[in-house]
Amino acid sequence: MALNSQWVREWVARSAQYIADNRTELIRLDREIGDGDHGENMDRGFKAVSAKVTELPADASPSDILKTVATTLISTVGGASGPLYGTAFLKASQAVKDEDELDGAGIVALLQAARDGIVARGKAEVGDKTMVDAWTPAVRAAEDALAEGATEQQILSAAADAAKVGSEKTDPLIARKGRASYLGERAIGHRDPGSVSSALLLKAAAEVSP
Amino acid sequence: MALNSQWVREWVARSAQYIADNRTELIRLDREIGDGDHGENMDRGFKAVSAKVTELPADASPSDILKTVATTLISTVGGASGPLYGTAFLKASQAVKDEDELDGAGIVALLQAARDGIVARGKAEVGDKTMVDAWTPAVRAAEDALAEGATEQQILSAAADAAKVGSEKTDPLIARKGRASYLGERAIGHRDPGSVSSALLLKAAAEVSP
Amino acid sequence: MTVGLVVVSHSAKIAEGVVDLAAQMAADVRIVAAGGTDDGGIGTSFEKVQQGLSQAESGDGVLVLCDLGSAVMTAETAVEFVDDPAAAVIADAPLVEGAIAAAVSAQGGADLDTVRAAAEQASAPA
Amino acid sequence: MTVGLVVVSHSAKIAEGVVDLAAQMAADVRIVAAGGTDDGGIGTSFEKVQQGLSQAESGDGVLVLCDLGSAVMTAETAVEFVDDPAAAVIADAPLVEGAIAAAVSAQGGADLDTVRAAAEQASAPA
Ligand SMILES: Nc1ncnc2c1ncn2[C@@H]1O[C@H](COP(=O)(O)OP(=O)(O)O)[C@@H](O)[C@H]1O
Ligand SMILES: Nc1ncnc2c1ncn2[C@@H]1O[C@H](COP(=O)(O)OP(=O)(O)O)[C@@H](O)[C@H]1O
Ligand SMILES: [Mg+2]
Ligand SMILES: [Mg+2]
Ligand SMILES: [Mg+2]
Ligand SMILES: [Mg+2]
Repeated sequence: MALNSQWVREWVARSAQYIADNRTELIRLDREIGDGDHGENMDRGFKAVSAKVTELPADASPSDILKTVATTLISTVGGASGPLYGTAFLKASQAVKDEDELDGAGIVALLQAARDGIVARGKAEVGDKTMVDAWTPAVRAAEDALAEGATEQQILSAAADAAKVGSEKTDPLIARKGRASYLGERAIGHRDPGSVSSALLLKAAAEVSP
Repeated sequence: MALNSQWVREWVARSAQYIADNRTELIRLDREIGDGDHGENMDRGFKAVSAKVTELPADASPSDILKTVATTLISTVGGASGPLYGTAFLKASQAVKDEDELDGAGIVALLQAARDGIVARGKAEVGDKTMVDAWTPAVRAAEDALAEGATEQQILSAAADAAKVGSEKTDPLIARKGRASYLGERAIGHRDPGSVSSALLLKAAAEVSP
Repeated sequence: MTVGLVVVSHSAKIAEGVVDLAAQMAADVRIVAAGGTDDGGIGTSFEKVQQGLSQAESGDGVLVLCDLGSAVMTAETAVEFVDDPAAAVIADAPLVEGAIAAAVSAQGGADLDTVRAAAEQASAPA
Repeated sequence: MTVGLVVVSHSAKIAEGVVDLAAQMAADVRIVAAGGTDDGGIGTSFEKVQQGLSQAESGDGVLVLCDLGSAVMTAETAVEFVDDPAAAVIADAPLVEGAIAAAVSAQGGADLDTVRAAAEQASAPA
């Protein structure tokens, strides 16, 4: 079933909830290999996003809502994840411009644009122990699912599952981008916090998909 | 006539006076190619030096007095000239250790040690548009005067005159050390403030020499 | 006028201190601090950077100096939102040393490319 | 314990901000600010650096980071007055970037040479 602006609104709300629920865990992870603020940054950002999206007119398009998510995250997160997720949602918003309903191809285009936005902003590659390690497998899984004729819900579930696996695979890596890159080998054995928050966002997207 | 601790005390007092008299001029010069504080730095330093030297016991040796000058300048100047002049007077103090009276050779040793201290601290060479451009010709002139059998007073006068000429010769130079080195060709046409204060100190030394 | 500077740091204190220091040798250059989060914490603020970009601009372009990778990303995002993105460039330079070198260069009337090069040639303290 | 750090800047604000920033990623490292003149102006203070050297020392040595050439000279002078000058070394590194890299390295238990190398390899923001 094609996804409309109602889905985007619910995605936002569920994301905000998951981020709030995992605030402490994201802080703990970022304390191990960063500065310990990822949970705080994301929770502040998504609380602001929830408030802003609620204020949008009832007929706001998916693109409009995604753009509000983008600009709010850019303005409120205060860490690397702000411009990264902000750019992701901005590119996603541009990718679905003028569409009221997103079919499978639209969903894949949205996810690709988000991932490309993160890569354009942060210049990280797969294996650099960043959120890209969640997004790139997620996009690949979504592309594969689309090619196999999956439903929108199945595409998003495939993406969410792949993001979670991708995030877990950051454990043994040395970081080559972001603050964790200062730690060298000491980053080994710790999961990248941004990949965990990314997996949560994609899980929310799948779960609220009708 | 050999110089004793009375000469060192008078040198300090006259230096403090010349620095105070030229405070505005040193500020003006440093404003052209630096941060504008050289007059303030030197005046604060030499006012503190004067006070400290007055407090020394009457039997303080030349070396003792020079050491007080050194540590006071190091502690109070607050700019590059603090560690530079501080090191100069510290090395000078060590060079005349255990001497109550300085003959021509002692004066030359004092000046050499001071110059070597500045060079060791700041790693500038002649032509880099720094106080070394005053000190190195001064030391050479003092060495020549000593070799020609000059009196202590004549040695110090030769040094003072050479320092003044050396300072004037910094006008056309590009700076390769200190803040003025940021200015590139824009430093041309301006006199190095540290070379001017150095020439004042050496002028004071000569004038108070009996 | 001259090229302007924006100093983007995770710390408001660092950004303000760099402005104080750089201004000493560049009285006529617009140097704007954009440090810390909106509520004064450690982090970067898109709004502060955006305001910095407009305050530092006097017609000859703006050079942006940053402290950490996330400051660079915030600055890049802000530059993309500017009317004329070519008028604002981000230096690949250390924050304090780059800002001082850039400020002195701008004070001398250099253009944006030259000011940027001055910042990028600065490495350790001179 | 760990190698300690002294942050020598012409600005008290810069030194304090660098300490705040570096401490975020190095909770167990002694990082001491030595910024500004004794009366709070722009410049360096021999006393502040000297105190910083003794406060940052916990037995494994101290790395000193500086902003400008005159800060380096003040720091060198202070190091020469220390009981064991070999226990304090001055990094040839940019102030903010070097301090963060050094702090993280010290936090990991690296020795003075390694911490110094971490600082000196830092250049522009990472
Ligand atoms: N250059 C980059 N490219 C992609 N992701 C990055 C990059 N730098 C940092 N990240 C992501 O950002 C996360 C940290 O976010 P956050 O803690 O909010 O920012 P900060 O590091 O500024 O405190 C990291 O876990 C990583 O996933
Ligand atoms: N590396 C150096 N070697 C020798 N002299 C130097 C060096 N750096 C600076 N100076 C001298 O110091 C003078 C500036 O002193 P001052 O204004 O008190 O310090 P600052 O530059 O820290 O404000 C310069 O004019 C120059 O003569
Ligand atoms: Mg963080
Ligand atoms: Mg942070
Ligand atoms: Mg000065
Ligand atoms: Mg100064």
